[in-house]
Amino acid sequence: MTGVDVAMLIVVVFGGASALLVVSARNVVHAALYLVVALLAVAVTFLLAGAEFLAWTQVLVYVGAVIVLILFGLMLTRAPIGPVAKETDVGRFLPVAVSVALFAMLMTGIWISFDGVRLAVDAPTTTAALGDVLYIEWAFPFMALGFFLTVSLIGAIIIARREEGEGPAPQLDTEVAPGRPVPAPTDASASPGVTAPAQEVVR
Amino acid sequence: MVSDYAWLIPALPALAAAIIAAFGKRMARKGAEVGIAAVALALLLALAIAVEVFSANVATVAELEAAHESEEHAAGQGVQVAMAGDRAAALAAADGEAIEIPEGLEAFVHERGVTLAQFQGDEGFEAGIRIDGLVAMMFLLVTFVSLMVQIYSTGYMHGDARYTYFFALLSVFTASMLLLVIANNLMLTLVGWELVGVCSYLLIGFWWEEKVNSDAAIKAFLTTKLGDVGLIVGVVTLWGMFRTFNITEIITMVGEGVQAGEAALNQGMLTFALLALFLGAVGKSAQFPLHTWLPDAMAGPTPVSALIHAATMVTAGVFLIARLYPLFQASPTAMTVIAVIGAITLFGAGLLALVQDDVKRVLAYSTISQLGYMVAALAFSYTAGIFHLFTHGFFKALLFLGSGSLIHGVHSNNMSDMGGLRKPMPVTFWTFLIGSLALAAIPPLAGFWSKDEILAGALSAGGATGTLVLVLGALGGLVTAFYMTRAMFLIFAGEYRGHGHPHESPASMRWPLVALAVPAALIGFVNLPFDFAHASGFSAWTMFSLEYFESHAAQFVVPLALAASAAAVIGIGLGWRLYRTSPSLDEDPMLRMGAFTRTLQNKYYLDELYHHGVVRPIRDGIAQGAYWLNDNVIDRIVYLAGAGATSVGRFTYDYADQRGIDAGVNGLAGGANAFGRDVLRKMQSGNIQRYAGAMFVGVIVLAIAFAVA
Amino acid sequence: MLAVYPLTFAALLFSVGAYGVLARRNAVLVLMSIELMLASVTVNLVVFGHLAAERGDAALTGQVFALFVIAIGAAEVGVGLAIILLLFRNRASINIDDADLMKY
Amino acid sequence: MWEDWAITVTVLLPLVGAAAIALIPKAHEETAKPVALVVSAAGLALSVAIMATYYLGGLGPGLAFDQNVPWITAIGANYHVAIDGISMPLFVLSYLLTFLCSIYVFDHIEEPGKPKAFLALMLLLQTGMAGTFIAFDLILFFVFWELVLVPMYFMIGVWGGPRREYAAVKFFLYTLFGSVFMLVAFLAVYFTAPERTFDIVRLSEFGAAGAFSRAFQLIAFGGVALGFAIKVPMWPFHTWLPDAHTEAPTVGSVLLAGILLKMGTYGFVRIAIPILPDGALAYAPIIAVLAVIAILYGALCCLAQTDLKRLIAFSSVGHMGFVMLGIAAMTPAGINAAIFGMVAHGVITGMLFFVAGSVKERYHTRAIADIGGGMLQTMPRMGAIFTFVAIASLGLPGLAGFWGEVLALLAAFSPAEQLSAYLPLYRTLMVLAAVGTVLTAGYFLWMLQRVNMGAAPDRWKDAALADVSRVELGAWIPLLVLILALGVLPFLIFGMTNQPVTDLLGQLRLGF
Amino acid sequence: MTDVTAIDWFALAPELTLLTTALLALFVDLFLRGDSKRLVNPMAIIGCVVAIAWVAALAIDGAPRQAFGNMFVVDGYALLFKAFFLTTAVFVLLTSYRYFTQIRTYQGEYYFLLLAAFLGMLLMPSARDLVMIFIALELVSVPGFVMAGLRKFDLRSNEAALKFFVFGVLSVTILLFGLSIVYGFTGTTDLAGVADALRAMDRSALIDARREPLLLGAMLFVVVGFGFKVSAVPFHFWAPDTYEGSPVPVAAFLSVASKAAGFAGLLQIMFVAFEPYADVWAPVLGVVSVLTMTLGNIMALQQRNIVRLFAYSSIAHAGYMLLPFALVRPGAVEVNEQAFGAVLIYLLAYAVMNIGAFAVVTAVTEQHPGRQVGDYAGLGARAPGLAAALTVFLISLGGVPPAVGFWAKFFVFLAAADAGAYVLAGILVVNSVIAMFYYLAIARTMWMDQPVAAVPIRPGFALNVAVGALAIAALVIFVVPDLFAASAGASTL
Repeated sequence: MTGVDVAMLIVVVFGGASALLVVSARNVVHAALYLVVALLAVAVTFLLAGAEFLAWTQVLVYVGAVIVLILFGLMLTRAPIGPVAKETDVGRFLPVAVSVALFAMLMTGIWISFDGVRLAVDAPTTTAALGDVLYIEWAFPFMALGFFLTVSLIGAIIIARREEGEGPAPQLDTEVAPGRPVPAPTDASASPGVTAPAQEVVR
Repeated sequence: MVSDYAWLIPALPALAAAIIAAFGKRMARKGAEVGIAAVALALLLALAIAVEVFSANVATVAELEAAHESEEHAAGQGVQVAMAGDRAAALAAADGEAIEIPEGLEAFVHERGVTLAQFQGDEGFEAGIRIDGLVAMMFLLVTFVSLMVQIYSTGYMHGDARYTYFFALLSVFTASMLLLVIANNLMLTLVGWELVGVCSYLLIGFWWEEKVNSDAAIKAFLTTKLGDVGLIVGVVTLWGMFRTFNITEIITMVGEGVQAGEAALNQGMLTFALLALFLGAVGKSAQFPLHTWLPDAMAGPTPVSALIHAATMVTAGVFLIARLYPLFQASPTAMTVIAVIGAITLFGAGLLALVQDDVKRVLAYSTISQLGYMVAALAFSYTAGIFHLFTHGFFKALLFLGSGSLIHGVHSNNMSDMGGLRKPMPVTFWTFLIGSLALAAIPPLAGFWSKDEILAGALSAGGATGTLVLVLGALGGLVTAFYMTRAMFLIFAGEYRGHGHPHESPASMRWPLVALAVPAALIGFVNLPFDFAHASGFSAWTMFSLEYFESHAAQFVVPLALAASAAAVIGIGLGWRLYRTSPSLDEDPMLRMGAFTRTLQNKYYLDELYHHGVVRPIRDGIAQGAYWLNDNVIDRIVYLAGAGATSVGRFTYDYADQRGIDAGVNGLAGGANAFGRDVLRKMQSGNIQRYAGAMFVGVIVLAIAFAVA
Repeated sequence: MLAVYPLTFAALLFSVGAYGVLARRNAVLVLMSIELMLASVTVNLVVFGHLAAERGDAALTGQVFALFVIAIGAAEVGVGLAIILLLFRNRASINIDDADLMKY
Repeated sequence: MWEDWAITVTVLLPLVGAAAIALIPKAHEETAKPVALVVSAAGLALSVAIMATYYLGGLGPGLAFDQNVPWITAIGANYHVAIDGISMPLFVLSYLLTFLCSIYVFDHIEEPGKPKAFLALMLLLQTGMAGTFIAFDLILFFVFWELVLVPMYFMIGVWGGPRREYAAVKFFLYTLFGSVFMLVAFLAVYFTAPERTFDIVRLSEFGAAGAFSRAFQLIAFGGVALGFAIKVPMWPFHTWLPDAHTEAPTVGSVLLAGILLKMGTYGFVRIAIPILPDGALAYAPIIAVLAVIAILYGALCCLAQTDLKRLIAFSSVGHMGFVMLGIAAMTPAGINAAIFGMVAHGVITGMLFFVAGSVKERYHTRAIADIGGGMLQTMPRMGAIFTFVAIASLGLPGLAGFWGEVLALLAAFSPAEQLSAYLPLYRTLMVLAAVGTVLTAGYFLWMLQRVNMGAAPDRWKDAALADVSRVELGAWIPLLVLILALGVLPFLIFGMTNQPVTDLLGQLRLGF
Repeated sequence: MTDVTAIDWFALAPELTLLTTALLALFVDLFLRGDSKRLVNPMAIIGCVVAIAWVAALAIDGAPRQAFGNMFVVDGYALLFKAFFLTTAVFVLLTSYRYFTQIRTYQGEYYFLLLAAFLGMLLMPSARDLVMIFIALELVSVPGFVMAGLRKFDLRSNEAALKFFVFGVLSVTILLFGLSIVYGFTGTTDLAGVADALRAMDRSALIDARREPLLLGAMLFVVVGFGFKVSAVPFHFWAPDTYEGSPVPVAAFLSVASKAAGFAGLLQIMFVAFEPYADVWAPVLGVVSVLTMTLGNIMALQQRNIVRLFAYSSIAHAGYMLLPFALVRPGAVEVNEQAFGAVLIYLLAYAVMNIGAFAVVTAVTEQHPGRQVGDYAGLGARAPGLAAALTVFLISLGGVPPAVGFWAKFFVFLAAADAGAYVLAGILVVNSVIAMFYYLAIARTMWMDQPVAAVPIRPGFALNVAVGALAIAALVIFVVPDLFAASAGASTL
């Protein structure tokens, strides 16, 4: 067992534990913070596997951006930041059973197939090498990815943006009792000749 | 040759029917004139053909005689002439030992045909005619009686709402009957046979406003149709055996088969076919036990009864047996059955006539009885059977027309409403008397000759069946004479018991009576030997083969004739004694004989048996059951198919409440529906996490499946 | 380093993430759980990329793949949060099991 | 050349007509009637011209008007159409009946009217019916076969009686169910044949040459037969029929009885027997038994009916039993009997449904008890026609119904030599079938008694019911004449069918 | 590795056209106000038509082309799907025109998202690499999440988007996990390379592939990912809810285009990459197929909401389309080609009839937002053209002549029978018959019931064109099935 192995085991333990905490924390903000730890553990794994660039990307993108986004999301939705009384109405049995079964299955497979296989991490991959591959061999997917990110951005904006002028008026959240659906309006196309103000009336 | 134009005989009335149907209502006499003219023309043709056949056959017989005589001279050997009806001799003749027929000498047969359609390679249906003595005889009878009946009907049916229709139907019937007669193949015979049946149905139900009439019509049709099953089966079986419908060919092949012996001829199959055919005859000719339709058929107009249910159609069965006589000869079993059935019928029906009040029913039972005579006669002697058919046709038509005249005069069918009619209806009385005496077989009227022929045949046949027919036939003669005497007295003697004033019928009805009375009285003489040697006229005229003619020479047995006449006279005397005073209904001795009367009045309970034992169970029992089965079992099986246990409950629900559709015609869908509603809907809960859970469970299950696979 | 270790880590993240998806009511937490699962994918890819390189296959495919996954995962989070936000505006709840207007 | 396009044009003409009718604006909906009349008249004229060319031009007795072009190349299915003596009578009959129906609808369309839609459906139906009889490719056959489902479904479902929706769905799904089995069997044949083809002529050659193993034929014939049997319908697959017939509008009933049922029996003759002769021989006794059950059973069910149209519907079960009995004999006589029976039943039962429809229209009821008898008084001509047709239907010689029945009996007495092991069975069945004719006569006569005869109830006496109208006469006279003509001149049909049928069975080396 | 720097612009022309159109839509929308925003729709249609023209040009050119190595391949298969997707796009756009004109929100953005999703679809059949397939899949899915939620004021639409999103992301994650493991075993993401590697593993002494549960599990995960996309049971739960909540044209898009994209990818992966393992996964897909069709039909029987009904019906159809996957055998080229062709034909036919049905639903929804089956009562009297067309579509969906759906089922059935999978064929048949119940029920209510309202329905030009063209197509292609059948044969892998 080399030092890398030991490091990896520590990562597994810490990462795994924080992952468990993510899904079991009563407080959502705590959960988000545990997620940071878990994702950092992933980044460390990348480092150990010699994927340096990827490790930093992971840190920047996830720990830097995604977590912040999530925290913003939590705040914007004014989620009960304190502990949650009831976790789920599915009950615990099914999630636990599924999770355990999945883990067992995967581990069995992994042990059968990769027992004893070693990763020889001689030197970390250089960013330059990665760049070469990325921009030559994978140029087309990369461009497609770029377009995809654009689409996602626009999509997210469309969905998240409050209405102004077009369509129904903005929602007044406070008027709606939590957990109760707002009475669904009739389909907008229901009244062909009727213009937008009329729909406000419906609201 | 006139016979070339024989096809015109059925064609003329058929044409007439078409013309009447199309233009009848606009004609001066509403179509009656067309029908009468056509049948009159047909009668003329029939006469010509009769003459042609008669002269040809007589010449042939003369030639045969000459040949025998020269043979006799050459060999110095006597010709063995068999006793009439001696079957042993007939068989010997078939063996060709006793009689030698010179080459080329045959009974008159004229046959022509065209292929109607082929249905299996070259095999097909044929439309053809066969003219021989039997056909010529039937032609004469049918056309003559039909002519008389049509003329009579112009008076009898005068003023009826459906006068034209009546004449059209009569013409159709005449055409069909003539088609049945003229056919050279069994399929065409079958066609004519069914057609006359339907005409009979339509004519019995002519006054369909009354349910009784349509009931009678249906009964008649269905009963005869039951017999027709036999006919069809018989025809089909014969076709299966010989691959032809042609009567001549079948007869030839059977003849060859008999010659070749047992192996060549499937005797069992032949007997089956013949019995089946005989079943047809039993239905059509109203033999026991299918005779019950005929008395009911009297619901039709009386001219119809005269034509169809006395003279012509009901004799079709007899005709059929005669037509295929060589076949029947080849099957002793069939002959025995025929004899027994005929004997039962002739006596049983005669008894039934004793207790009737309706004059037409008396005649109807008498007809059945006489048909029994004919059938029984055919078991022993071809000539006797058809001779009685011939004479009976005339005098029974006469009697029926006479009864029609009575009904027309007193507006009632019942003899209890008559009495004392001799004075007001003299023509009717005299002609009716002639008819009655002829029926009672009083010499020298027509009935005497033919009935004597029958008894002589039975006597010479001997054996159990011969004896049975002889005894019952003789007793039947007594009964016949008795019930006719009873009828005569009840109708014509004593005081008038009915309403209104009885009156004689118009001329159009009287003259046919007279015209029929003549042959009723005299026609019997046609069978007198024409050359005073061996041959007698009728049997030579109508012979189907020289061999048969030779071996069945007419025989006049004097003691038998005397005995038969004595029986008739006893019957008349008995009748005279009991009915001289023309008693009213409640004094009628025949109706005061307890169980005997009751049995007869209930017609041996056969109608009850058929109605409650056959018709109602089928129509109201089995049919309803079958339909119930259809709706509730077979149709429901579809529901059940595939539904399995889960849908059983649903099925009962649907069963109670016939809506069915939403549950699905197909139980498959019904069951699936229930399953979907109860189980699967729960899964589609709307909860994402349940969905995801189900998905993961699915993955795991599939993974396990993978691992196992 | 034994390949089994990082792979175990990946399996663990994946299973735990699956639990989170199934068990947590809060939609944001569900999203976070999915991110855990995505992270497990990247771990796998990097490890297998190394194994592939050792076998002589194209060296960096695994890492490139992982990079794509990270990028796309991030974008999905954005879209997902937008949807959650929208739902919250209309219902004032981000409990995922409240979203059951449509069923059967 | 005429021979090249005649059939295609004739079959597609009604389709074009249907499209044309569909395009008529709603305001001029009534013009759909003359248009349909012209189209169907043209179709009839073309079909008669085909028949005339075939027989007068010496094209027979084999296949003529043969046209074979590739259609679905992926599976080698061709657009193969042709006609021969077996198809001819049914082909022409389908055009005749459609033509008469288009006359009849001039003043008889059931609620809710809509002549445009009705006539378009009718013409669509015509294409399907006619196409079935001239298709010589299994897939093409199947397509035409299924084509009739949809228009008939709507005819029943929209214009039908009170339980129309139930009847329509039942009809649709039941027959669909059957045809699925048929298709399966077709494909099985396709895969098993020495050469992958759907061509009926080629497959028949294979069948005659014994290219299909007996075990295979047993299975395949079962599938094919199930599909056909449901359409026929053979007992016990008949339960869709009474409902469909009863609820369908008059024209629907006429076409259903007149043509649609024949598609099943035609399928037996054209496809099942030639391609799978051993299977047919193995199943023949079973078919014969079922056929005779149908005869007796149909008659018994008729006896129990209180509904006029339902009674006629059940009578179809019995009559088609005779047809199937003929087919089960596997001899030329039997097949000829079957084809004659099909035509005769088409003409007679079609006519019966016409009359029943007109009666229902006047009395506003189908219940025999409500009619109450006396139709001969209230409507003498209608009563007379009804009597005539009913008597024709019970198989009176001299009318169309007779030859098919009697020849079927004849055939059943002497089935093919290969069936001689079952000779006693067949002969027993023959006798039972003959007994069936008595029951048939029974229910028809009782029906006539209850509808036609007796005194009319007062409510109908006073109702001043209109007797047969001119339109009705126009639609009916051809059928009445045909009933008589076929009865007197059986050559009209046998002349067409005998040669091809004898050749067909001769090819299979069946002894008879 | 081929020279990836040389770019064949001709090969990329359809995609570039669509990309330009999408961006243009977004851009133009900024400058349009009010009613004139609807003009984006015809513009998008023109873009699609131009793209179709490019595809046609490529097809006429005929030469197989590549750009960026295996990332983008243009061959018969790709072109067929591109033409198919673009045509679908045209019809979805036609269907959307009136609906979104009246919704009045985010028209430009909607068209952008729609075209973006279609761009992803165009990439899908050209991709011969797992990564590229994955990206294309995401490009199809993510705009879908947004479009499903476009009726932002409608809670149902919000929920639809959420469910779709959660399910979509989750299943993509599972897919990715699977792909990562596949990559781990094969060392490549190239489809053909994967197949080669898998074949080579059989002979490999190091790892006995037949005993690799992890690899099998990975394949299963891949199936899950695509199973979500094509809404196969048990990954289908999102579909009815999402369809119900989405705008109707989006439901049409999801049920046809997005599903077809899933199949385009699944076909590549299963028939090409995983072919050597077909003997293992084919039975599993067979089970999935049977479950999918049966469950879809049974659930559809229950529905009173027409969109949900069609949702379940489309699940059932996915089951039919999955059936040929169960027929694949390693190395049995002929059988596989037939199965492949059967899927293609089914997809084409399915698109025609299902978009048509949704187009009619869109038209009716305008007056009956409740979207109940009962709303269709008497449609034959109110809108005979629509009703007739819907009848054609229903008959087609039911697989009965005279409509194209018959051939779709026929070829699947033929493939199954040819491969000897009689049980599957039988289940297919039974399911077809069950399906007729609910299709007929709609037809029945349209023609045989009394109208719920007297107002005629006038769906407008664009919808009329779409409905009419699709109905005629459904009938014409029934008569000339070679239009579909032959193309399927030509583009076999």
